[in-house]
Amino acid sequence: MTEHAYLIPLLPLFAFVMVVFFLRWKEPLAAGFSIAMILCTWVMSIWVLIETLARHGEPYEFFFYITSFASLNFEIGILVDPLTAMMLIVVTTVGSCVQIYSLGYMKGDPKFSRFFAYLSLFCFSMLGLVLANNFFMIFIFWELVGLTSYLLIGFWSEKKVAADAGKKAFITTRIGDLGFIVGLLLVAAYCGTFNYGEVFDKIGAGVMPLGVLTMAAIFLFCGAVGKSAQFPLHVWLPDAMEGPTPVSALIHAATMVAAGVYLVARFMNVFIGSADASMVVAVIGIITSVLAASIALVQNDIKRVLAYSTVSQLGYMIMALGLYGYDTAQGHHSAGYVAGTLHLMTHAFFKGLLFLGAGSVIHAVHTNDIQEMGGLFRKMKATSITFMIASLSIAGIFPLSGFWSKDEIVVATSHHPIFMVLTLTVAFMTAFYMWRLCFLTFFGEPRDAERYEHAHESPKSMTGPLIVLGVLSVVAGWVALPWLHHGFSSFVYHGEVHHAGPNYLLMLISTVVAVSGIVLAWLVYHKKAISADALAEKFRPIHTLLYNKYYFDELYDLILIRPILAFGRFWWSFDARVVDGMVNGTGRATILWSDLKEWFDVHIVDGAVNGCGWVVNQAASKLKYLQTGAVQFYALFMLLMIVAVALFKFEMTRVATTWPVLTAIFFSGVVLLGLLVRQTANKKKTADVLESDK
Amino acid sequence: MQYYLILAAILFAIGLFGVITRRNTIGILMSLELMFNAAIINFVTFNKYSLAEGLTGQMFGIFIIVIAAAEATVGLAIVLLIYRNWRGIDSDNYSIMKW
Amino acid sequence: MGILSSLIFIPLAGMVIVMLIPKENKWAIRWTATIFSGIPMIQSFWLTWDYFFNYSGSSAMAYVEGPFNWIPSLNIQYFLGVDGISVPMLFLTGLLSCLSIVASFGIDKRVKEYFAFFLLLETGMMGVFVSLDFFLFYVFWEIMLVPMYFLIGVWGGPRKEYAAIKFFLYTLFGSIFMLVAILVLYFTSEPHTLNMLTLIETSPALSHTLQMVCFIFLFIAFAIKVPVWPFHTWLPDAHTEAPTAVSVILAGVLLKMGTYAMLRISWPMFPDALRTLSFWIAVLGVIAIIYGALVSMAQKDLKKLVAYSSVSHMGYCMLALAAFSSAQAIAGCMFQMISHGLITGALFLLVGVLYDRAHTREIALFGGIGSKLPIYTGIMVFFSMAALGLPGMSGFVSEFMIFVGAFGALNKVLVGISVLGVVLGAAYMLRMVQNVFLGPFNEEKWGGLTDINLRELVTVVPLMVLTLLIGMYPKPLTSLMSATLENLITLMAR
Amino acid sequence: MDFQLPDYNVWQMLPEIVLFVWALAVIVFDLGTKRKTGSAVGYFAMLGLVVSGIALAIVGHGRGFGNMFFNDSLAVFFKVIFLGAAFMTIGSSFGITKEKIVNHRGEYFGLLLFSTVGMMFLASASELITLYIGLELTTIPLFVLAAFFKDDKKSVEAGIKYLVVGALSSAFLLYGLSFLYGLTGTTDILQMRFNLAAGQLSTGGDIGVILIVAIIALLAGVGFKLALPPFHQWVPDVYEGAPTPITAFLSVGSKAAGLVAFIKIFVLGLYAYYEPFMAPNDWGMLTGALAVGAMILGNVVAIRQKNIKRMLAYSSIAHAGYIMIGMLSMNELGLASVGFYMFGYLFTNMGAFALIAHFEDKTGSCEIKDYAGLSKSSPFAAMSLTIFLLSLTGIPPLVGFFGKYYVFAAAIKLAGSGPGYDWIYWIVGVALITSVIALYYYANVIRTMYFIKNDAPVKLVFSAPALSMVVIGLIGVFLVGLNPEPFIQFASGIPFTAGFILP
Repeated sequence: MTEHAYLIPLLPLFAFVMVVFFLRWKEPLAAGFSIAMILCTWVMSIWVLIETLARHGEPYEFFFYITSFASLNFEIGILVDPLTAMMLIVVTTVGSCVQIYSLGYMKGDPKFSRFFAYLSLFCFSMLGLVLANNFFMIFIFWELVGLTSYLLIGFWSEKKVAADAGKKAFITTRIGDLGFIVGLLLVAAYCGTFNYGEVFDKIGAGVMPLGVLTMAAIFLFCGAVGKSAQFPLHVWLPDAMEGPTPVSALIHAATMVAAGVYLVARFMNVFIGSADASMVVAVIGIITSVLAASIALVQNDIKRVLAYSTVSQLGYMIMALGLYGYDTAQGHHSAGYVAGTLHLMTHAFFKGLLFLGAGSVIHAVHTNDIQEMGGLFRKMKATSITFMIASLSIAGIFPLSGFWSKDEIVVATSHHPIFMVLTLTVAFMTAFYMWRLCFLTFFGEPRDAERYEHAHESPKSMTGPLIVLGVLSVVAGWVALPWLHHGFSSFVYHGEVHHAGPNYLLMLISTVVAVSGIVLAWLVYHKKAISADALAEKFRPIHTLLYNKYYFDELYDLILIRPILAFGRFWWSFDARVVDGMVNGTGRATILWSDLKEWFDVHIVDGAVNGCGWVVNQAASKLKYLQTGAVQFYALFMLLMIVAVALFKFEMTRVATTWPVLTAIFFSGVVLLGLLVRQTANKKKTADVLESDK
Repeated sequence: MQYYLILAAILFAIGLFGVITRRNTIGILMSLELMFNAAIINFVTFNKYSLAEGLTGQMFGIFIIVIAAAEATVGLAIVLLIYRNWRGIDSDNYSIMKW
Repeated sequence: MGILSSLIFIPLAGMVIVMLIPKENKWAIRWTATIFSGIPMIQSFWLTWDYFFNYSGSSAMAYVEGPFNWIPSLNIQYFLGVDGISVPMLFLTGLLSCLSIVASFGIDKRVKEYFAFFLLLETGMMGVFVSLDFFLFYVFWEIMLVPMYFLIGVWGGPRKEYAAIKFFLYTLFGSIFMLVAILVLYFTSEPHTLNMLTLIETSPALSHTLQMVCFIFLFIAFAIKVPVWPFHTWLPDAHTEAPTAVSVILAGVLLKMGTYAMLRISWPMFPDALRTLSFWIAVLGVIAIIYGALVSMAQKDLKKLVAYSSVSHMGYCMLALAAFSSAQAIAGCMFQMISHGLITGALFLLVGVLYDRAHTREIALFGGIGSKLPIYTGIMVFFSMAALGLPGMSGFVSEFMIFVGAFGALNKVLVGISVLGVVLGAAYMLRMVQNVFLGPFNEEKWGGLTDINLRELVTVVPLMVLTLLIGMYPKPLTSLMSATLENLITLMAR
Repeated sequence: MDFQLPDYNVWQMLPEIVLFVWALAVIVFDLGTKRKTGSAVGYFAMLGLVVSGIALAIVGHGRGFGNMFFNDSLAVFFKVIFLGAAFMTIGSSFGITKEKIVNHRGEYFGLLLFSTVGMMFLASASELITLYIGLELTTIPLFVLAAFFKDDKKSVEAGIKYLVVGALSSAFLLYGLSFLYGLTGTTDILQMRFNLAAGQLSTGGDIGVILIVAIIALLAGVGFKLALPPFHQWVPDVYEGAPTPITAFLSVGSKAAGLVAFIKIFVLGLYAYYEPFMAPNDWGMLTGALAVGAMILGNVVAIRQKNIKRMLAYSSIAHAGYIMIGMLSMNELGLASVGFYMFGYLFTNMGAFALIAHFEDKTGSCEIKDYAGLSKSSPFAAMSLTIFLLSLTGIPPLVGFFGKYYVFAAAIKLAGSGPGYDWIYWIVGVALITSVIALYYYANVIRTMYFIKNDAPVKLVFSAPALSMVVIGLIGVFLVGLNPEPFIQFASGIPFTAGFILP
């Protein structure tokens, strides 16, 4: 089957094409076909996983070139290794669940078929990204997932916010992609190839100087920062929640945003070459994690809380991978790689579940605001239970999947105390805000009776996927049980297999932290032992800061978007006025010159004619003003010019050095004549008046 | 020889001055004749005093006289037209067309 | 008559025939024009096919006609031939001309003159791409200006006269520089010749100063056509005011003539000067990329936005041309030329479709028409994505090749800056898409809009297909050009 | 005094004699038919030109009256131009003779033929007297023709202005010629050149100031004919005032005559550049400066003209500048390019004027703004005028472009031939840039015809002669443009004309 892994992305593409061109008008058929295709890929993914396991993780690669240069050809191909196999499972599983879920969620939407088409397109892109065997191809699919994300966020494009969010997501991630491209170009320029294997070999052989390697790694990481919504490009993800909830679950929780993590994991060879770059990665990761978690504490929109939670968890993974890179570069063993990838998987399941659950809730109460919910447990059993399982899992409660992966992350920070402290803090906050969410949504008295009245459990097509994911949220982590020495860490690993023994102390600490978070939430929001309002009042500035998400959007608007737009407008006016102005100016100058001739004729010619009269008048003493016709001016002009030419000529032939002087004298003479003439013209007018008086 | 040449030059200059300053069109035509005459004097002088052989210069002079006469005739005819059109032959009449 | 001559003269014959048809018979005129641009289109397809299978292996000129003496006393010859860089251009010209003529069926004013001028224009364009004699090249280069002037001036928008004369003057200004260079080259070659192939062989032997002078002169001539910043100001005016089909040709083919001419003539002819100046050319390219994108962002008029995006896109071509030592960059330039032709051509067609219905192009006046015109919107979004360099479409392949090539060959910081264009491109394109197609819909204002019709669809679908084909599998095109490009690179490396 | 009878070879003068007699016959014919001839006299005159052309073909090359009369390639080429110009002038005059000159057709056509005869003599002259007489015979009928509308103030004014300035310039010319004669002691142009080269001068070998004075005076005289600034002032006024066909004739025939005079005196007589004796008196750079002045002034001032004749007047000043560039380049291309340029200019300008004359006949207007909407009412006329104007601009493949190309080629060849000629590049640069400016005003007319709406545009109905003149012009523009080779061959005989030996 592995040889036919290229079919995995192509089937959803096929679904997309079929739906767009043929099945669009038959909604059930469109959805059915799309789901059938994704289920096929799911089956195939499992098959591929089994085969990969059977090969003991031996990578399988197949590619061909799509250009014909002498060197540095672009290639298209697939690479199946354990990381890919794992990602395939994640993507197809969540993808299948979400598509089935959407059957119910999107029912009645006028763009129902199109939604499935887009979902299929997304699956194609994401699977292509995962299967890519080279930098060029991963970039292609990287951009394509960006596109589908854009399309899906702005799916309800009639809503301006949705359209805006889509644009914001696309552009923000593209800013990250800038770095990705540059990194890619650096790699290609030094290695002369795009193929992963060849590039990693060459880097291993040291073709890139350390500085360049660091740069390349950081640039490549920029791509991950954009796509995985890491600080400082995290701003788009919460806005992206304007898209339909299944989209949020699939793209903005489970798969696409995880692509950044996948990218770092995939390019780990680049990062281990440079400790500095890895450290940057780790620092960005932890900053993001703390930042997002703290914002999530106070948000009221159920999806936004989950979004910030996603950002925070992604930060975790990134940090783990960064630390792995750092430690490895320093020659230490580290659990970071395994931790990051494992958390990537488990997070996909439970966060997907959380989003779908949230979608179910929203579907029921038609609001996103948790302050208007409450007591829904009674009406929505299945949703509530699965949601709480997921919440437990994300909080890291034994023995749910989240516990194992989070534990691995904490282990990975063991050489870095600061990181460990912050990690645990985040774990605490995570437990707190997740359970704040649970308590506010499902327990207590309904705060909005009307909404509560209309609430109802979602249809089977929605709860089914919830249950599947619920199960996975519980068991997915078990592949990494520390007592299973040939579990996850001996399948997905980087470099050499390294098994860390179970660290019971850390497990204990993290469990305590998680439980205390839950307890605090219980105290505040269920038991009401501590008033949330009073707390908010007490830490008003911090609360405001957090509530407004550290004012990142405002800041970017102020320092980036406005200046760029203004800059654009400035250059536009520059273009219209200066650049074009110069062109038109030249034209206008020519015309002006033409007008000057007219002026010359009016003032000088007429004047000169009169001026002649004046000259003669002086010479022949007190004759009447003589007025000659224009034709005589022509003669005069000729004469003057002949004189000028003669001067020019004489001087050219004789005293080559003084002719400019003489020319100057001549021309000043002409000017003087002109001046005289103007005077005379006035005199002439008075004379005419006198004459007519007589 | 110089004297002849200088005479011619003076004639030429007078003619030129006349062309430029005369108000009367007939005067202009007469001044033009003066300039032609200056040229004729030059030719004849050169024929006599320079390397020239034969009578080419003299012949040239005669031709010029004929042509100048023709020119003057045409000129006077046009002056008549001017008179008909403007009831006057001042040169400042006819400047309808300019710039 | 060989195939290349027939490419030139069939449209010309079409023009004559169109002029003989009585002007009341509009349909006959339209279909005659279609047929006479359709034949060259099919010929150009066949030519591409045949070249690919039979000639693409070598860099030698194929289908050579001549050299026949045209004006022997000045050594001017009628000499035609094509190689890997002209064949794709012919393909593009044939295709876009025919599509534009089909797209012009809506023209109802002075139909006869319109199509006559259009066919003359096609003659000129074909001629430019097949000429191997410098003088002949110049003749075709100039011939094109006249119909273009009329097409903009008679059938254009509100400021058509200004745009038309500006275009005419500007390009004529450029071509006089070419004329000087032609003459200088003619008299410095021994024996005197205007044969480009010979000149390419001999001219690197010229003195450095002379090379620089000729190079700069030719560069000005070609740069105005491209247009390279800061010679670009004719472009937004001309593109905006021209009727739809003419904008298509302007963007799709005319701009390419500049870059084509650089690649065909001045680049291989003066490698010495090229080396000296390549950095500055790259700087101009980068400025154009960023500047064009920024200015696009400030546009309120849909067509002007597309026009300025052309400035930005052609900037990539210049960047690629500056990186003359890299096969990827030069191929990227060719790809960019083709894909810009397809994409921007299509965008202009689509803007025209909208304008025909709404009679305005003001971005701010639209909004949410996506739900009213779903097919149109789909296609427009498709091409917007293509224009902002979305993978899987030709624009991406070309930009990526350019980046890869230029990054290896040029100053890395400079190329790094140029990558910014990718984001800016996304920004203005998405802004446009959002403001026009997404958001709330104004039913009472735009309720009467109808979706794209079949004829209009026929004009854009081929472009879509090609955009995708090239984007997904560029290999046929690279192999078609590779031998020629390698030869070019060796020539430029002299 | 040895008076040697030269070997007459009257046969060589056959074309001129035929034409002269024919001119008389035209006048008599008109008188004899009591001036009720209609267009017949015009056709008769055209026939005369054709006959003269045939005679020219029969006669071929040769010489007569000793060395006074040459039928060399130069002469033959320009005679063809003169005949062609006269032919097209007459062809486009029918409208005018029908409308305005009802009673003096005979004189009108006769004078035109006389003027043509003068030009032809000029072309063949190889001696100062013949040259001068030819020049005057050319000009004097033109004075009359310019003032031919006796009751039209503009026309009369044009006549007197032309006359005064023309006579003045010929006075200068004469004055200059007299010095030349005095210096070299001969009127034979070739002898003169030989004397100059050999230093057989009245002043005893020293060229001195005299030559400079002579050159300047001569330049004034010939520059007038060529409308080269600063001797151009008469041009716009006369062009505007004169009957349109006469304007056309002035712009082509008279200019060509000026060119011939220039070639005879300066190129053949005062051979610059290659002869060491001319070194300090080289007129090249001076003429170059004048050419630059012509191109700049002509093209720039033309922009703002509202009258199309006046605009073309300034454009013809500019074209004089372009032609002078060819004249400056004294290589085998130079004179040939001048001839070729003039040949192309003949078709282009005569065609354009034929249309303008026709338009004027119908509307009585020469204002550019009245051409609005012409493309709708008379597409053929508009298209033809467009083609002529584009040819004047120099757009390939029309003949105007090849003319310019040829001229520039000659100049660049000279410029590249030695370090002393770098300034030629600048002149070519000016020429090129001004030719872009030129586009602007030509395009203005095109714009008016095509882009500007006019509710009641004039519908031009062509008469057969007017139409055929336009068609001849068009054919010339395209034929010579697309297949210039035979004409270039024809023109490239000019440099090999008698006495002009290439280095």
